[in-house]
Amino acid sequence: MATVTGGHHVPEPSPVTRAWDYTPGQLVRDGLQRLRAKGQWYRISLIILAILTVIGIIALIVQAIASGWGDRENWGYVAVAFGYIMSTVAAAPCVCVAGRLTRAHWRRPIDRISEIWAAAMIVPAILFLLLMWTVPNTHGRPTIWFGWWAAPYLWDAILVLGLAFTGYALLYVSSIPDLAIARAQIEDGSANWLTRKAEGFFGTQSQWRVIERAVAYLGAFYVVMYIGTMTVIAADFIMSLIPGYKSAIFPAYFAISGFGGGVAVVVVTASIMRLWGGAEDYLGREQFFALAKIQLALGLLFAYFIWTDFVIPWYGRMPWEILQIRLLYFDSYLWYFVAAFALCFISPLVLLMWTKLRRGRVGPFIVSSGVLIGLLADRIRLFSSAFSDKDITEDRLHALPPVLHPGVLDWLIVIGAIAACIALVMLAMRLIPVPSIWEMTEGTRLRARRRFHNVEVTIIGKPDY
Amino acid sequence: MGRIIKPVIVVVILLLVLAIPALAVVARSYILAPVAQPAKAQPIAFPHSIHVNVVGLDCTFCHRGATTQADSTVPALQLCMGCHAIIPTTDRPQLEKLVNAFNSGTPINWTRVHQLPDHVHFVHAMHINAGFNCATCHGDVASMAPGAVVQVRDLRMGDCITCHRENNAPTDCSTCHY
Amino acid sequence: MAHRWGMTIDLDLCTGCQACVVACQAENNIPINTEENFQQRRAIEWIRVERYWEGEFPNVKARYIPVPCMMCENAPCEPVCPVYASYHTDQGLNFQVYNRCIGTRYCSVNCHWHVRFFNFWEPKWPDSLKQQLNPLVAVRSRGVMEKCSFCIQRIDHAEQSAQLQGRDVKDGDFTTACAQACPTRAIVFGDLNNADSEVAKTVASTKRGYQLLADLGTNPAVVYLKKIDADPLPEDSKHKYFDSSQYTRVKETVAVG
Amino acid sequence: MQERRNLPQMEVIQELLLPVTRTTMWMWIGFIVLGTILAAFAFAVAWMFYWGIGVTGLNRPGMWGFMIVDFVFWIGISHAGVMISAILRLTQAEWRRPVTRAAEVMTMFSLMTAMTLPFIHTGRPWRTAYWVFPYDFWRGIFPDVRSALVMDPSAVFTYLTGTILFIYITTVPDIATLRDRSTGWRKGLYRVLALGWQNDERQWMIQAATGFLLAALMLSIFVSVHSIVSWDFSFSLDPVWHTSVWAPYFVIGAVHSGVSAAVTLMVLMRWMFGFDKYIREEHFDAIGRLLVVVATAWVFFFMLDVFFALFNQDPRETAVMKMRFEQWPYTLMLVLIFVFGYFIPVPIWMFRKFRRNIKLMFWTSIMVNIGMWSERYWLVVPGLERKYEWTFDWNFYRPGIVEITIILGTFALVPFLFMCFSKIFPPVSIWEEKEGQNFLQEIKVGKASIPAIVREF
Repeated sequence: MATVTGGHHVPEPSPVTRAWDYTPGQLVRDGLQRLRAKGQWYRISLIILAILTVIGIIALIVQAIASGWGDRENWGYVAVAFGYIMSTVAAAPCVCVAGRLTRAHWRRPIDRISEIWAAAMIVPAILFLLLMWTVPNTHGRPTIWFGWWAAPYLWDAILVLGLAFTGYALLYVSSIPDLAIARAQIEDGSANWLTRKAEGFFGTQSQWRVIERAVAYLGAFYVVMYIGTMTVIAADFIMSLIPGYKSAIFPAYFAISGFGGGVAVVVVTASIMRLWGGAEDYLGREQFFALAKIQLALGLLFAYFIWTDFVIPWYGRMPWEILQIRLLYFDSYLWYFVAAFALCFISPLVLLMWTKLRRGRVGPFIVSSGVLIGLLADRIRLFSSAFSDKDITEDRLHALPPVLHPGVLDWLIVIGAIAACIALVMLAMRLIPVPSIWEMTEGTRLRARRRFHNVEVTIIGKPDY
Repeated sequence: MGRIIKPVIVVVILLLVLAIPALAVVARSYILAPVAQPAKAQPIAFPHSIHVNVVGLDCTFCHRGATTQADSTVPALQLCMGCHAIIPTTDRPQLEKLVNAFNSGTPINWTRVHQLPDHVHFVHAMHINAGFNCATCHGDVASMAPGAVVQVRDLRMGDCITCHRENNAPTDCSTCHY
Repeated sequence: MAHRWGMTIDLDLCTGCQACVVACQAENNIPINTEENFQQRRAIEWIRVERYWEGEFPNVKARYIPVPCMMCENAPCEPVCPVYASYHTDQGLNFQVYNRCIGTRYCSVNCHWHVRFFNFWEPKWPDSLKQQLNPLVAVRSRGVMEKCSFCIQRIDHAEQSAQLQGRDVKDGDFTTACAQACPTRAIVFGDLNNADSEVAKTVASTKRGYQLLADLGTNPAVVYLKKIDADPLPEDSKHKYFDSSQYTRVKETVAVG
Repeated sequence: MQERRNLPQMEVIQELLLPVTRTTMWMWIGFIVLGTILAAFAFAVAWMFYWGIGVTGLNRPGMWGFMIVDFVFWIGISHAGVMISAILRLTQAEWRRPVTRAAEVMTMFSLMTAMTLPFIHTGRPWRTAYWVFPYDFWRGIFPDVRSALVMDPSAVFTYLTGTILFIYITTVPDIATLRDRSTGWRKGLYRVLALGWQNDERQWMIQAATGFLLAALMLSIFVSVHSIVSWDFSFSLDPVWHTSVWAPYFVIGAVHSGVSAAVTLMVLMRWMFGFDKYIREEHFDAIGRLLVVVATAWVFFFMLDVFFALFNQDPRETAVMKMRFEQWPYTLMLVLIFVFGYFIPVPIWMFRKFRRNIKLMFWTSIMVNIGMWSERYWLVVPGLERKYEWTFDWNFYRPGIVEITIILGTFALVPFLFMCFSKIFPPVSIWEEKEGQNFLQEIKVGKASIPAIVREF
């Protein structure tokens, strides 16, 4: 322990990310290695996921044939699957945007892991197109569209499909340099079709500038789109289907809890990559520490937003408000709520509060897995209370609507949708190097060890672009 | 030396600052309390002791409202004169004042000793009928010096509330305040 | 059984004569409302007769509605007071303790019947009127909220007299100043928990009853009886909230017996 | 790209102590002008105490007016302190250094000013003081903790206590510097306040740890304070007030106005004390970028509030919204909120060139706060004026001259107190500035030289 003038003590540089000391050549070799070699377990799990996906699709078709489009309550768990994927998979790419925006160095190995989840955006888009028919038109129900043409269908579709498209664009643009590397380095004909798309990238200064700008703007646009989409989903798929439920915080809560899910997805993916993906040199304590901090902050925000959603009707005490909190928090979905609250707030708070756990690799993984389960419970709570049988043209809730508990078919659909997402991401890892080669290379350049008085400290460059 | 004295001085100053609210409470409780006030001057030094101990009158003989209504009522001069018409006033200046006042028709402005704020409604009848003695609140008025009746009981809200709690009387605000 | 004091106001009988307002002003030591006070919207009327127009011109009707404090069961004004000045008595009255009030005015902000009044100035009476002040009611100083108390001084007096006589309060032992002054007996006051009282009977039997802003779920103790209109206006021109279609709810929400 | 120069330590100390050692002409002007306004403020408050709330423009539906709006505004301004010193400290943002002290001091004084307002706004302030300090356990009756008005002072005073502690902890090294360089009564004062600071390693460790701990603890208070202020309104049933979004919406709005006020303060310190070498364009650049994000988040919550008030098409909320959108002066305020609070400043802040233009930053930050003041008025007052369907009780609120004087007074009070503070303590943290000098490094990548910092942990 030594102090720098000013009092902040600087601990010895911990063995964070070994990849920071790699040479550029090493980084490229490593990245391409991971692109080529996929082991037996990769194949087995991909097959299992594919089977689950097929079962899910079959279940969906059976569901559609058996119940038709007419009754909304039969589609409740398709909506759950959609909402869950929207608030986990679709939120994952936002993590890299946060890192890039604050120019944090820990983000570099994480960026691709978060972006790659955009590859699965086709799943929520398809689910959305299926669900669109179950949502009533804006006539006679609360709405934020105020009689816009073709509302809500057209605008919802634009948002969800636009988000999916932006996600793919972000993933593609930010991996162009890596694909170009792959194109240049892989000569044995095993280069995949995607690398050929990066034909024109040669790394000139203007090309880099375009790439950097495009990544930054697409990322910011993705986050904005994501918040917008989540707001609209919250309004059209949940709030307007519960008579009298008018909580202006709810869309923000929906988006924030989604961010929590996104971080959790990234942490879990990073843990798996570290253990079995051959990326242990890239994903050190530094990354998990930073992600866990964000997870903790989002857990606190989860509680804060849910508390504000709860406390206002609690104080209002109007009859329909009492029914509303009974429906969402107490009577109908009490255990789903308790699970969500415990896993999305209490466990991050109680565990990640401790710097030791935050800095470790197991703590964040456990908490994040919990958050993913908690979010599923939360989405069941919200979507099934929205999709249960009631007259949505009433201006207020007059009685508690029936509870929708999941059946076997419902579970198969939910699991199938999740499996499809994971399978897509695994396939994408075949095509795009994870973690990103170019960002890591940039990172190694902007880092240095230097003697400072009598200690050695890490210096981080913050280019002022 | 300085290592010890300086912190001690700082702590003492801090304690003094923190003592201000505590002192305020103490002042409110003891120095400003009604029981701490001296006896008030009365136009006539009325001797409760003679009326109670010597003559043997009951409180309610004169304070007639006490059993039936909110006010205990101070008796009108007519009531006094019911007896005092036949009691000689020679060498008794206080009695002379009474008779003169009655004859000239000017009421006597007694100084009120037990003065509750205007927003408190105390109903004597309820308390007397619940079996309380006058002395419970007013003390042994009979043994007080002539014209020097003082308040012996705190009779502020905390006092009322304590007694109400002890006797299972209502402690609802609207019992006294409206 | 605890009392639940309540009131029925029959709008079919109300002529809008304002006798209740005057009686209340006299009984409860309410400061004199000058023209300026009215114009500044600072007049204090514990019960007020609101006049409103129903329908569109020329099919328009004048309506009267006397508005005292509703004495809500779940009063919104209560939990917002930081010092318990606005609180619930065990007789179900929503009550204001003047001496405790510090004048945050939150209760008035959260009272949707607008029956809570603030003393913007120190109340003043001309010398000639000082002797008419009711000694049983405290005069409120400036900076204090005040409101209809259902003539709590009369309630207390009646209860105490009954207790001294060793019996319970009977219906008709006393009534509020407004009900006493009402020439058409439109206002009736009594114990809703006493099934034999006039108000309880009316509430139980009427088909015209409704509560103001009943949808807020505060369960007011004041029940209005809808006006019987010989020549009703078309349904769509009626005022949505005053001519309430919710009268069937009254029986559910007002506890009778 | 950084305008930083290597400055000798002596020069840093001398220049940053300038407001303490010398009273410039601008400071004299400030003291005199603000003092005059404060005299009027004191008179107005005394007048209101003497005559009662009747001297204001409040009326029966409009029971809360200018003073409550201003209370919310100043509480909002106070959120700059933690935002800058705690959050940026925890996230190791290097550009926080010249503004932490000033922002914290602004927090402290704006909290004090803010708490004055609801206090003098009560009908019987003397009773308020009597109930609250000390609590009236004499009667066995306690305040009602269900009421937001009890939670509110608790939260605000906790925040104030925390802020004062935080300022003190972070000023101790500077006080020691002053102690070593002063004579007379000042020396005595600084000696007591410096708590025996000897600049040794252990003391630095304790100081740093305390600072971080306080920063982390204050984050939760930071969120709770403005949330509870919003609950002062949204716990009631009033249409448009009774909405769950207000808590985070108020918090983010507070950060928006608070950080803008910090920009104003930075510019003023540059102009008044000549701190050009310390408060540099790069700092405005960084804070401008932060403001773009904050302002956008604020607009998102604003939109949520408006859209979901209209969402159910509840006639009550619609009536208030209609008034807000269509009636004077709320139309004007809406325009001010949007144009001044977002559509002029944010596009300007998008450009690096403008972010580095001090004058432009000054005026945009002033603009934001005009917009934010209107926002608070727009949020608070209309809700009362159209309360439910009692058309015969609808009314307008117009502030009286007394209220306007009080509001002007609050705007004079905070800078006045800040100037008083900077006559005794350095308004820019000297030790943090020195630390920053050491932390800033450079890295060579190829031919380019890139600014770099030491990683703290």
